[in-house]
Amino acid sequence: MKVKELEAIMLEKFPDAPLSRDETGMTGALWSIIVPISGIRDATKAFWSAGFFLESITALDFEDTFELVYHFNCYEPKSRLVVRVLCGHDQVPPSICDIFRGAGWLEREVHDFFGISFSGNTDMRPLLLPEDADYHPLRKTFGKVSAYHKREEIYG
Amino acid sequence: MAEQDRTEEYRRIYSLNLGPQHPSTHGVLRILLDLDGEYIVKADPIIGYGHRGHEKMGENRQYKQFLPNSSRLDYLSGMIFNHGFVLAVEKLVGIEVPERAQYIRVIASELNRISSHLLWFGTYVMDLGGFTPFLYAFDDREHILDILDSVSGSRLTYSYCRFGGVTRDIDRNFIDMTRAFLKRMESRWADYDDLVTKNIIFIHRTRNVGAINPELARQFGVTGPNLRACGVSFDVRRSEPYEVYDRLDFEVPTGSNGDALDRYYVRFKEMQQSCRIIDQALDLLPGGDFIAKKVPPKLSPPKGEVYAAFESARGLSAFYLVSDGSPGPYRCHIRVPSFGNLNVLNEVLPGTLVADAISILGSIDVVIPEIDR
Amino acid sequence: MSEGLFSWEWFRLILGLLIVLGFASLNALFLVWLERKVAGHIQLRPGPMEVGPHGLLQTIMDAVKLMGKELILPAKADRRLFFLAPVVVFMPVLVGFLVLPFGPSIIIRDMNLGVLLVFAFSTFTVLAILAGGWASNNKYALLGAIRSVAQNVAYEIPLLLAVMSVVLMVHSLSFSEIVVSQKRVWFIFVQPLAGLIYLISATAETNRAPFDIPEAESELVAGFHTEYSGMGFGLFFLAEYTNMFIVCAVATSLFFGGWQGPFGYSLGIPGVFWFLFKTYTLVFFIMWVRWTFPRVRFDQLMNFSWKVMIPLSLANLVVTAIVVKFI
Amino acid sequence: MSYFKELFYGGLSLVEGMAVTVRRLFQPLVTVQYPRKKIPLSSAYRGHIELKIFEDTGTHKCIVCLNCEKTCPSGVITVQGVKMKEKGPKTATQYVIDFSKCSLCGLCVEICPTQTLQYSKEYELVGETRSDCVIDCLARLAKQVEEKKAQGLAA
Repeated sequence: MKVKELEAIMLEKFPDAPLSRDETGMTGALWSIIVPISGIRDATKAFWSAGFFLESITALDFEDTFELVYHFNCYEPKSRLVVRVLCGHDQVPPSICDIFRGAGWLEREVHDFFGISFSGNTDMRPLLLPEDADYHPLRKTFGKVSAYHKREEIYG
Repeated sequence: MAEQDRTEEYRRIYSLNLGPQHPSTHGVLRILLDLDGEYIVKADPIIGYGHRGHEKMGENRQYKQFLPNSSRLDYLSGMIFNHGFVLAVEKLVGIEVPERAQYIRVIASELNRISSHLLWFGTYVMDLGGFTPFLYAFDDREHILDILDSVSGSRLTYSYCRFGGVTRDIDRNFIDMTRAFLKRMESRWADYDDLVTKNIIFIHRTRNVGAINPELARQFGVTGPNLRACGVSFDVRRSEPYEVYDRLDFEVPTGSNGDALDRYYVRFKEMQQSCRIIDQALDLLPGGDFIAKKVPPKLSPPKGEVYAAFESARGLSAFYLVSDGSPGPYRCHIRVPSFGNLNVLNEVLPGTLVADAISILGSIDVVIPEIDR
Repeated sequence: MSEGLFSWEWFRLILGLLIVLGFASLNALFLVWLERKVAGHIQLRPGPMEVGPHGLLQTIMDAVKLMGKELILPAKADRRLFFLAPVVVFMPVLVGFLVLPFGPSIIIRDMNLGVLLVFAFSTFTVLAILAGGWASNNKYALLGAIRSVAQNVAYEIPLLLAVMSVVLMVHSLSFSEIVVSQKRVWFIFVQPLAGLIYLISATAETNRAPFDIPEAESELVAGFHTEYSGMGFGLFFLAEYTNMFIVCAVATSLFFGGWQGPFGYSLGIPGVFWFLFKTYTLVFFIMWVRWTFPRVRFDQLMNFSWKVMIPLSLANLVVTAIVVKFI
Repeated sequence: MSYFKELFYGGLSLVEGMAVTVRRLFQPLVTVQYPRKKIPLSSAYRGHIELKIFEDTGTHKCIVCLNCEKTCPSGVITVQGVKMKEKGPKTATQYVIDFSKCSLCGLCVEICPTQTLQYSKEYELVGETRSDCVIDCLARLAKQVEEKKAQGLAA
């Protein structure tokens, strides 16, 4: 039920955001939505008030853009939902660490690995990397890399 | 020190480095504590000492080459993570797993879960100062390691699962050993109850210590036994059953207060439930292949992404793989349960005693290499 | 008794001290071995097995190893206090041996204030622990030392109150008189509560589990002796075990009939063996406790002392006083 | 009253705990004094890899296809070989593994087309330098063949 409600809320908030349902269950999520970079806080607030918890934040590095992937999950019923944010290589997305306090560390981790800073998260010390690390190892420009694609090459 | 530095504040609060080398930090975890006497004012867990770059390694390897890595994330539930990784890849490539293999994996995973919880049980009581239950638990755990060794050939980092099945079929010997182990554990639970669960000192050390409420758990994404101790019945094996878990009858034990004692109870009951699952799975074990026949040695998955969640001994874990069609993932993200579970310490520790900090840290059951990845 | 420097009394005292010095160290080494054996067998493992028959020489080798180790002085530590503390902790322990009644005639100096002397000197241990913890310039050590002081202050009271009830019954502070007066019935049967309180407080006094919070290894690394190495650590270690022996020996004399057999029947066994047998049994009991229970938390430890032990021992003392007065 | 009740039941719980530990005092030990006594290895035990001796040829069947070298996640294996005959497979002249990097996943054993790789039962692998971890499988095989021959002569 929550899923339907949230879907309505999302579509209302972001009318032209592409929402893709997953019938195969491959992605483990019921649907995923790409929201504009400024809308992530609104979307997150909706998830928080619907009783969801934040499962993970991660990022993907594409040639043209970063993609932030937020996995939200709910205790009951099974309903994992995904919110994506396309964030240019020089853009700074807003932090959601005041909505989900656990997001603070997750954002720090993303900052470690990809160099994406989050505005509003005051604690941006390296989390997993050494204190003086000035490199971002999961960027496709760091170290040994097998491929560097544009986003549409994968999502078609 | 200069006299002007000695303000009132300076004299009252002092900081203590708990770790990275400390008997009770379970790996290389450092917690920077600000103390007022023995009371904690502020806690700041500092992690990353064991960062090995598993995610980067995943991007540079073929899918099957990541198999040994998966056991090394959470080395205490290596089988479960191994299992989870092959689940993700099978989902991505679309491999049908024979039923027998599914049962074998479930049995192995549950054995691994018991061994992980037993180790936690032992080390937790040791954190509280009781040394003997630690060795009793290790004695029991040794039996599990022997069982898993007899089929996977390894005692800790199993690499037992393969895409489409497992490396080796289980035999009569394995089943007999497992049955004997289940029988042995029945009498051990009573001993553990007498020695630890009912012990007044233990109860006083854990009751109302480090309580996490469901709201806080949701804020920080706490999962696993820590979440269930708050009274939320959430288990991936139940909510999105993988393999044959939907055919097996088991309870998801929950607590009510979310304190250390409840976390203890939940894990304790979970071990008993795992025994039940193994017992049923052994009864239901069908014949057939232990590995799918038609799995190409070099996988070529379609483009796309896959997110496979599974319940490790510590909570909701997941592999998030993005494929670009090549034999290796474009992005390999690992959602680890201890990450959120440890993060909550920031909120739970202030206001408690140093001795409680040890008790809480132990009861949350973090595996640091899993967080550091 | 003749006067003068080379009197029999002096000779006896010096000889006694020498014997005590030898006995105390050997006894402590034996107790360490016993502890490891007890721990081992409780935990289904054999304990030390390699050096000597059943590892009997293991602790001697350990002591030799400790003596060969470098004494490390932490930066900015208080040098004098740091090296003084292990010495201070060991000295009063030796004095305690002077008044212990090993047998009817095997007592180095039978003082009429023997009981007081033992307890007076045993408080020195706290001073040494505090000095050692403070001088180490280590926060863990300091925390351990502070805990130790608070704990000892709290547990000295019920300990002495429990002993007082025995003293009230005998009207003497001399060990041999207390022992002799238990010829028929041991005081543990007359004063079971005092005996229990004494044992619990003694465990706390000697910083043994489950009251080992000053050195709580899973919280404070090693507590007050975190920074000690080599023989500095060794002396703390020896003192701990010798202390344990002394409190058990005192318990034997006060509650378990000292050198006498049960109900006055010695069964032809010399008194000293009875005494040692009882003492080691108590030592075993304390070890058994250590390897069974988790550690109590500091505030619970204090609560237990102030809310349970002290009221109970006071009540016991008052009842004893009334009974002694009117019967 | 609850004060005394808790004291009593608390004390009782402690006694119960002590009963558990004292029972263990009289149970048989579970320790195996390792270097003096050894427990049998499980049949599935995975030691480092070695070359199998085949009955029909009396030696290994490595054809230097380099599948193991390519599939190894950590680059443990180095194989070199030469063509013995004009037509036909190569024969290995060098098969070296660096055990210090090996994670014992067994991918090489599974992928070998001639099944000439197997796990050894070696577990006492101690070395003082890193080079002690480098194992020359061909030399090892030659030694095993010698031993087998000696056994065959003795029998």
